[in-house]
Amino acid sequence: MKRLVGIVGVGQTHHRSKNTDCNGQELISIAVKRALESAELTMADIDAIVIGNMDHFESINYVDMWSVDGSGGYMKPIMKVTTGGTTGSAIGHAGFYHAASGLFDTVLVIGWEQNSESDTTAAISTCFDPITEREYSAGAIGPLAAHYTAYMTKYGATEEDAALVSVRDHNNAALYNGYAHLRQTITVEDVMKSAYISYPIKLLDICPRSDGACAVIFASERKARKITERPAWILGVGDCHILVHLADGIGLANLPSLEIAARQAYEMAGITDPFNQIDVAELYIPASTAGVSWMEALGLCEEGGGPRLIRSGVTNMGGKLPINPSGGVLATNPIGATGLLRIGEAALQVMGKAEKKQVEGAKVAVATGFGGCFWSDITVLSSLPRLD
Amino acid sequence: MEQGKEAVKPLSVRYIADMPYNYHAGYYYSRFLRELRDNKRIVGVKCPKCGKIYVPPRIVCRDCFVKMEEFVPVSDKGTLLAFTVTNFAYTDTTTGEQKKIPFTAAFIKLDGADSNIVHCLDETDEKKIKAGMRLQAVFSDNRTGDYFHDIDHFRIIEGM
Amino acid sequence: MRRDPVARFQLWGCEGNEVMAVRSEELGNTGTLIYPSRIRLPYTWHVGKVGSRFYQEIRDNCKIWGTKCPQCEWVFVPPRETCPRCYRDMQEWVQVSDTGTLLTYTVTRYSVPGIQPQKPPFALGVIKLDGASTGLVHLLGEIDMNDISVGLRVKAVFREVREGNYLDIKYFKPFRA
Amino acid sequence: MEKVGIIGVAQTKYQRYNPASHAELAYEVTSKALEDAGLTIDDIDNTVTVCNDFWDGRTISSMTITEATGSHKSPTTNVEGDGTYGALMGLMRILSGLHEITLVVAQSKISEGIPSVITNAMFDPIYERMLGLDAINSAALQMRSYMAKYGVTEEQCAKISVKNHKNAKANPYAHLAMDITVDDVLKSRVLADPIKLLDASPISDGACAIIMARERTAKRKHGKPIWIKGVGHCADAYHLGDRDLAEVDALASAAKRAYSMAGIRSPLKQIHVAEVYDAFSYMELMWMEGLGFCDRGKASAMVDSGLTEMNSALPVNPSGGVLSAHAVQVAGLARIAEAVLQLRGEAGGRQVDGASTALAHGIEGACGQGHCVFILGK
Repeated sequence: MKRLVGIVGVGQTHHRSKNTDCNGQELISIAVKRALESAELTMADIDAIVIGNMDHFESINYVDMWSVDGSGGYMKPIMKVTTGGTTGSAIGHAGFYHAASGLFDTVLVIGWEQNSESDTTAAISTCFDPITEREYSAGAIGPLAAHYTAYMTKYGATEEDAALVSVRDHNNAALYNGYAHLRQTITVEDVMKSAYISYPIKLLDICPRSDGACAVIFASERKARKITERPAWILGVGDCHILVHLADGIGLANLPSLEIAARQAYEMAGITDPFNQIDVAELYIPASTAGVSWMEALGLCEEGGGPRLIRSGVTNMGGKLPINPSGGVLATNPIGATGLLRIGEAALQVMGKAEKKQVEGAKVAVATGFGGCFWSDITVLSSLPRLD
Repeated sequence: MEQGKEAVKPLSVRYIADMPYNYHAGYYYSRFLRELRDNKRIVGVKCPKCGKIYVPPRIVCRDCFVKMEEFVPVSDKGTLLAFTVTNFAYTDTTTGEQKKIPFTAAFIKLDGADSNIVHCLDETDEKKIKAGMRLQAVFSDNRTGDYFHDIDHFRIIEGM
Repeated sequence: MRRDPVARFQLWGCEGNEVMAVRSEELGNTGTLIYPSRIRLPYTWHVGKVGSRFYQEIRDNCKIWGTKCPQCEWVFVPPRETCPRCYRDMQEWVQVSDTGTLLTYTVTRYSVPGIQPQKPPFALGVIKLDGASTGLVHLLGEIDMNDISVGLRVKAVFREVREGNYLDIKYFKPFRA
Repeated sequence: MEKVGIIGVAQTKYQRYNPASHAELAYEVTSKALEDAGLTIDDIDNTVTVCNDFWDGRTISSMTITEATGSHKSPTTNVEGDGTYGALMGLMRILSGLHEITLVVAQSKISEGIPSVITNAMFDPIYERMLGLDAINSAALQMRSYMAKYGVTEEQCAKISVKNHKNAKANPYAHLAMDITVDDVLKSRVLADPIKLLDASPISDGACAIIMARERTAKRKHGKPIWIKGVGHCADAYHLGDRDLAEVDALASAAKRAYSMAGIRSPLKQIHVAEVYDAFSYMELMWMEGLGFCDRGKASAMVDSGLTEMNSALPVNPSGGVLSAHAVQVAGLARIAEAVLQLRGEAGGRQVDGASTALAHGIEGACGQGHCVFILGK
């Protein structure tokens, strides 16, 4: 890393299935005010803003301009970045680049979505090619299901393994995260009994859709050190947007984009032994099945080792490498904010500010984003400015 | 109005956003669609470097980043890679009405192609569908140049 | 499996759909196709507490209210929860007049199906209501399109049946004190 | 700021109804820009695309051009806004020290959709959207406000249109190159008064790509890198009624930032050519004021004196500007590409002699709510 950038503030709304109390701009302002408060800053301290969401979920064009009332962007530099499901992580990276460029010292990054304002499935179906895909494409569930079916056959994974992931994340949300959308504890049996959406994926295996916003403040090294004693330093970023035709994602043995993105970020951060060097992970897993099979793309286990890792319980709270203490995406999914929540939650962990969901002594965290057409983003954060 | 005392019932504003688009098929899709319409033939495009055949055709090879210009026919038969039976209703964005369900989205690898396509099956009973099944395109009689109409659906080849 | 076997594709040079006629003289003989489609989706936007109170007062009492910033003391109409200029919470509600001054205006003379509130020509203006610091964009009515001018005094005309939305104010009309 | 150079630029010809698809347009400019820079796709270590889900009629619109720009091969992001914002993102990625060479691609097929419907979606759905506002009638509100505050006439605005369409005749990429008179403009069909057909920009399909590189790499890879000297962006208030529509404070703030970076104290003297986002004729006047080429309200007098014509003190939009080719999203990036051609001395018939410092400008949102300003130099 040429220039060190740290996260100094994180704020989020209480995520809900339907937020009728406030309009989009007000929703955004709740997250922004909480982020400012957490960093003990005011809007006057903010030098630039990055915002992101999915346009057709709220049908608002030029959200960077529209959001000014809520984002505080009046007479400030503001820009919009959007890349689908990876929007949240992409705006996090954009915030990082703003500060790392040396052009801006303190950068506010906002991800948000009011999913209840539209028919999310219909809106997302418009991401498929209008001429050769859209008619019969209702989302990524089919390819995800096919992927896990193949994974089960190849490596002896089971539906129960996925259920374990679902239980872990839902229960973390219920027990530790007051902001989470779904906050009910569940059992493996509950998951197994829930209806199939697309074999082997069941209702309790997939993420909800939520209304919510998240704001994260990035700062240059000099500023970050002034603002807080313990910023969450960004040690590595990676992204890989590998495919564009949904059908081409079929039959992938793993998630190659995550493997490539992780390689970039780990190299930058100096991570050579992910399982032992990473203390906590906030992963964007759209379905619990991915929580089993994508572990190896992150280098957390050997090929086919996902089920072993999940069954051993090391990814549970109190284990060696807790994953999704916040409850992750399976509990909370305001799409444009989802990836940023992963970065924000990971930052809180290494800042030691995660409260009930705190992983004791967490020094290194990773956060991922997933979306588009099997695209991945990844961020490595740490309480240390470098890993030696 | 007494400040802060009056109960406010949150209102909402509803309406239908309706945005027409004349999507341009471009040179590559147009060739693909005309072959379907005029000759009941499925064509792909071949990379001059790695030899991969992409269906539907597109301008550049994903791996080699070279322009592809050689159109080649592929089979109307293929293998089912994955499928989803969609049972939940959502809005058909092309009409604003509810989509007719159930339908089976199928991801298919045509014989001779190196990339996959999306279409539908004429079977919506999940128990009767299995990845790996052999499929064949069923063309409409009255073809208009619309992929999802000119190939009406894929049928499961019996005896597989 | 398509519902309707409609001719969705047209050759360049043929008529497009009803709103976008393709002009044949601009097209070469390329054999490329166009695919008329649309993104048509219902939306329900949440107005929020502050906006709902604004609409409720117009709907129930034909009164227009704004919120006032404790710092810059601007009165915003429509009201906001947070001052866009100072980013301070605004708790003070201030009633503004239903009369005001026209800051600028235009008469829209082209028609766009689906988005316009009435058949063109129709007049739009930015009105600074007496007591407000901001302008309110709205329709102008009961006025000769050639007689509109900047600085004109106008007054809100409310709809008979009001539903709690922006068009509960039918339009602003010229007004002499 | 560390030096970053632009080493490749490419544009398509702008036209209504380009039969090529989004991806085909994007591939055309990507391959041309690579050729211009003397690079292959493997030299590019990151990509910024500029796609908008409304204009492109597709959610995650960047997906449409991912493969065509090669952005699946290296780290990438998508900026949804004007092309200048995409270029700024590209610049920041290099300045971070993590990337060497950035490709920035914007493409637009405006003729696929209905611009008024798409720009109507800029306005707040719970408030003004119901009034049928779009890019044209909102701009008309601004033009009237500007004329009323500063006594600017429709004739003075029309002169911009005459100048830019004439300049376009020397630009092979331009969509509308023509000789027209002030009278033609004044007599053209009224869209939303005071805006008439010839005050407005056309609907254009097209694409633009630029390649930028860190100093060392830029010098090694290219004979004539054009350096980015300064950049600034800024947004005004959202609701039209919250703004004084006749004023250009956000642009002035963006320009101030870019100028201070580039060491520009007297813009009129130090900048030799400006490419500004004139979506409507009057905008060029307002933007000149915001950019500090003259005092507020004085741009019309400057235009009356012919100062912004070709072969004058400050030629504005030698390319014909956005009035002569308006591919939304692309237009700001095209301003940068044109500025680069000017500084390289490769602008052909539209070349401004001896230009060594140029300005490129993009806008975002309704009535120029947001602005992005680039200063480029040899």
